[in-house]
Amino acid sequence: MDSTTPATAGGFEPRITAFVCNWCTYTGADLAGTSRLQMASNVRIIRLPCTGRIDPMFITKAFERGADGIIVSGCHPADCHYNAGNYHARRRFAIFRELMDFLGVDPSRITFSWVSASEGAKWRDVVNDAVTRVRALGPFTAYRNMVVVQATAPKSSSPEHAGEGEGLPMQSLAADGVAPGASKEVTA
Amino acid sequence: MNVYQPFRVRVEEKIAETADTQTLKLRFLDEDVAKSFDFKAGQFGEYSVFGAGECTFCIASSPTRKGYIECSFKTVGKVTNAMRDVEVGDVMGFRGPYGNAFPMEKMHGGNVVFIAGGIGLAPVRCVIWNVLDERDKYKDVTIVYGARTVADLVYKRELEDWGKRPDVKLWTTVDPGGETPDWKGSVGFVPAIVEKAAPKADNSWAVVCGPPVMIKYTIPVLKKMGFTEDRILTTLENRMKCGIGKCGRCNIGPVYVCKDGPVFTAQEMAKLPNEF
Amino acid sequence: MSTTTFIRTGDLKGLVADLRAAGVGVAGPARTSDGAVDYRSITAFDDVVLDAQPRNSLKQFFLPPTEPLFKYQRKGSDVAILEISATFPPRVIVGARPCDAAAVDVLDHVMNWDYKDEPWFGRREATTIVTFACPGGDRSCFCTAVGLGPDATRGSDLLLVPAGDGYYVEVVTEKGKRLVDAYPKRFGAGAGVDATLSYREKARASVEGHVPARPDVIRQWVQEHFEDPFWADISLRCHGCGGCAAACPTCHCFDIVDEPETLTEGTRRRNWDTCQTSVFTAHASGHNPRADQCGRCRQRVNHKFAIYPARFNDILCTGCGRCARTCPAGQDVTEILNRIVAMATGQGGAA
Amino acid sequence: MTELRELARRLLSEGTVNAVLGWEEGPRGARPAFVTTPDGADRLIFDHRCVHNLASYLSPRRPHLKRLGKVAMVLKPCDARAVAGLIRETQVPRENVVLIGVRCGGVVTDPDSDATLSEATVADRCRGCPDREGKLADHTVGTAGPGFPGPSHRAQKIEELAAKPADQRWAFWQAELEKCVRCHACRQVCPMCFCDRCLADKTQPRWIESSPHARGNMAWHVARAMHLAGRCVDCGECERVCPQGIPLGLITRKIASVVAERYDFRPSDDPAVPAPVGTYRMDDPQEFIL
Repeated sequence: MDSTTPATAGGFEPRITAFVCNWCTYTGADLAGTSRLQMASNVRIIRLPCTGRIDPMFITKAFERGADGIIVSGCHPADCHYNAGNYHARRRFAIFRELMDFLGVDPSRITFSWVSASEGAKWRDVVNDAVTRVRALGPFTAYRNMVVVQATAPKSSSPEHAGEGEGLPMQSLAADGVAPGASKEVTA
Repeated sequence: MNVYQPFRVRVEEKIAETADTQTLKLRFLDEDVAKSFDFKAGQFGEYSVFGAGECTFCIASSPTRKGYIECSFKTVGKVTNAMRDVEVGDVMGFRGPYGNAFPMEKMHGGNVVFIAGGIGLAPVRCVIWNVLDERDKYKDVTIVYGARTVADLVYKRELEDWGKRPDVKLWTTVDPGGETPDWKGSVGFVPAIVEKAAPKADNSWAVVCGPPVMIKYTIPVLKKMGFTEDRILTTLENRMKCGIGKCGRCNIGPVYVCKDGPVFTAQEMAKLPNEF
Repeated sequence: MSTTTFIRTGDLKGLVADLRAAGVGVAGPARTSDGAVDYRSITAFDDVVLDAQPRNSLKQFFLPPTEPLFKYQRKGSDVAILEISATFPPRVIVGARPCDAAAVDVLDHVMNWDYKDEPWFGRREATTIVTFACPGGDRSCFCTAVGLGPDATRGSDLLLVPAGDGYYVEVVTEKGKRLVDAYPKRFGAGAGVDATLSYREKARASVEGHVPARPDVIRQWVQEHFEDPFWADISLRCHGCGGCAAACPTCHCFDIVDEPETLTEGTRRRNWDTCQTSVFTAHASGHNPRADQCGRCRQRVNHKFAIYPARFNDILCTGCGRCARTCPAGQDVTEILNRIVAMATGQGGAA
Repeated sequence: MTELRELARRLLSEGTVNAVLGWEEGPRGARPAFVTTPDGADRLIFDHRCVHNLASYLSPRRPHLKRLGKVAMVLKPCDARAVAGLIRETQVPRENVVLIGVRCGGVVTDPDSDATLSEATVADRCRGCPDREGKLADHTVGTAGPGFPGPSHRAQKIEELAAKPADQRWAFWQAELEKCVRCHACRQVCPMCFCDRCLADKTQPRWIESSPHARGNMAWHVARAMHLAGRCVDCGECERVCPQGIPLGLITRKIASVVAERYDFRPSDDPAVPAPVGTYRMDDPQEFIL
């Protein structure tokens, strides 16, 4: 992933990371592919053994590194290869979703679904819906840009410094003329 | 440019010493730095893999060999794992040299005994090559090196070279049970082999480095032979971040390992509290 | 520098306005949204709150909790290093406390120990510290025990002491003089030093006697009692959080970490760190030379009152008392120092 | 107080325990005390300034406290929920600790406060607290005031925040989280943060950026909230100890209310009730899953 958001001539194209279970959704996505179903190409799939293996930290890390939206998908209830992984995941993500909402992250950036190995068409719909929704929300720069460091080009090339400029979104310090060095000041 | 910004170095050679120990040969990218870079035997540096972080090792090559540096490390943590994965041609970072050094000038005209265990040979190797490259400045050179098993011996090719030299007395040993059928060296713990090697203590210096337990049992042996504590030298390591006395991490009691060390005499060591 | 002058309160307000108009950043102790007082950026002198010790210290103005050291960019096997500027816009801190100003000066030693820490000194040089003599502290204050006082000038460029309808001004440094010279209309004749004496005495009386002014006794005892059961005793209540170190104006230990932002680029940063956590000294191998809280509590006292004095002939503590105020478990540095002095002088032992 | 001291003295002199964990008068108000001799029992106090949740000291990640040997702990009814949590999650064997319950009618927020306990000064978590004594205790001493009615200010603040548009909540938390300097006091003092090695200290991989910038702080507080889901006993220690004044209790309490609504779990002093995250029901609601 590079730091810029893929932009096509048509405008913003969201980048979506999908964390899927190996047994159901991954196979279902595979089926969608082999069935030549048409769907948005914005999704990068990360295959995991089970939805029970998907730590909420995977999602924050994906947002950190540039994802605009997330899909978490696995086996339907009662279908888990490990019997109960999806039940545990269900509780965990119910809480996680409420937490993100409370912190101000639009929950519609995160899609949860059960897609079985035979549901290629459902996977297509989940992907297309997620892409449409996130495209409407726009890039999630607010998350990854919580830290922006400005640096100069490699030495030799430029004697001019752009300033330390930790462009923290909340800081009004640079405007105040206070060195960004004190950017941890409370500006609330 | 601030003091925390490293020089860029290119990996020129990558040698697997043992299953979990590597040596990297690093050459400075900047010609001027390559020419002017100088260090003393025993000094250390901060090696970095960009994206993984920095790690502290002694410089394992000799200051008599210019233009490059080498480091040997065991893969244990995040940075050393990343260092294991670098490829020849990759660019890494290096800051240094930092810390004090072995008193090479003082050792001129004396006998030198090198005693090392496991990866502890890395800092000693720097001094060994320094001595061997200026061989006429020193008298008898004895090397006692041990590892747990034959497979754990590092710098095997150099051990072979040193063993062939008439002006070096080399003892290699492995712990009992660690020998292979064709092992020609000794079998036994390092302190016992030092006793067997019986280097003379008169006008001699001992350079000791290895696991704490080896050092603990070797120093009494040396003292019994007549080595005085101020002529037994060792090099310590502690967790460091800055390497230049600021980050406050490497204190052992009042001592900053990065500034007062890493080289200490047994006399200085005896005064340190048990915090390393 | 021993010049003195005077500034009326109205002119002080005007000075802050002048500075801001000139594009100079101004910071001072001001109220935060949660009701506390922090040193923070201010827009007018009226924001300044002088009757409470700020919750944070001045440390973060010179050593921010996190700061980038440089950025790196990979291109294939090659890596480019992108520098971060060490030049900083000018700023004035108005309303510093003497203990906080002194702390910055204390830290200059280590920040310049053989290697000059450019970001630190870049900010130091860009910053003028206008200190207000302290009105007096609470029972955790002990600046007089470490060679300072409520009207100490150390680390300050100007020291202001309330007198009459304004402030008696001691010009402490060249930098302070430059500030006075730049705004000559704001400074002028007024009450003399005599008018400040009762203020100073009252303030001093409020902090004196909380800890005996015996730094040498403390230093010697700490140096000689590395293994004393006292350390285990005081460490019992310690949670091993870094609250004390975060609040401390002189705790300066830091970590250096790489933070990848993408697969090819990232930032090397330095972040505040604290000797109170177990990971501070833990080796990657799992070995930890400072294995339990006992050693960590000792390290903090040792570093401040023995290691730093032995190295730089200066105490790494300005007696601000923040660690005692912030400790969630009631660990109190004045109590620790009092017990050490008592033990050293044979007037008591580890309770 | 006499009853408490007498009991502590007896437990120590009879050798039932090696140490009693309670409160004492420190230089800045009430603070945790570790009494190891029968005579030391006279140091013990209990009043409305004893705000600390001493269950933190039972957490197994405090090796320096292990050498005290068997301990008795003085606990408020709310602390009993934390001890029950530690027992529930097999961090503390019940038989390893003697619990001296103190009856409690509420505490203030600041252990150094000279305020008397009143509607105006009572700690927010005590508003609406139904428990006057902990059922988990082996001994129960003292008398309790009537307690204080709810709802808590925090519950109101959570509702206010939840009613705002998402971008305003985002801005609110950005401003708060940016203050965090990652001293980890919230973690260290939390009785339910009992991991031997915290996720935030792990480097391979580093899930949580260790730098105290808003992004790293966000990851840390998300992880903390998730790990405390179904564990948090709402003792408010994290918020009390935060040197930056971040309202951490809003997050943990919000999650606690989610867990209560969805899974009918409220922290109690009954260790036999299973932890809600770590168990499941086949018919858990899943309205958010496509």
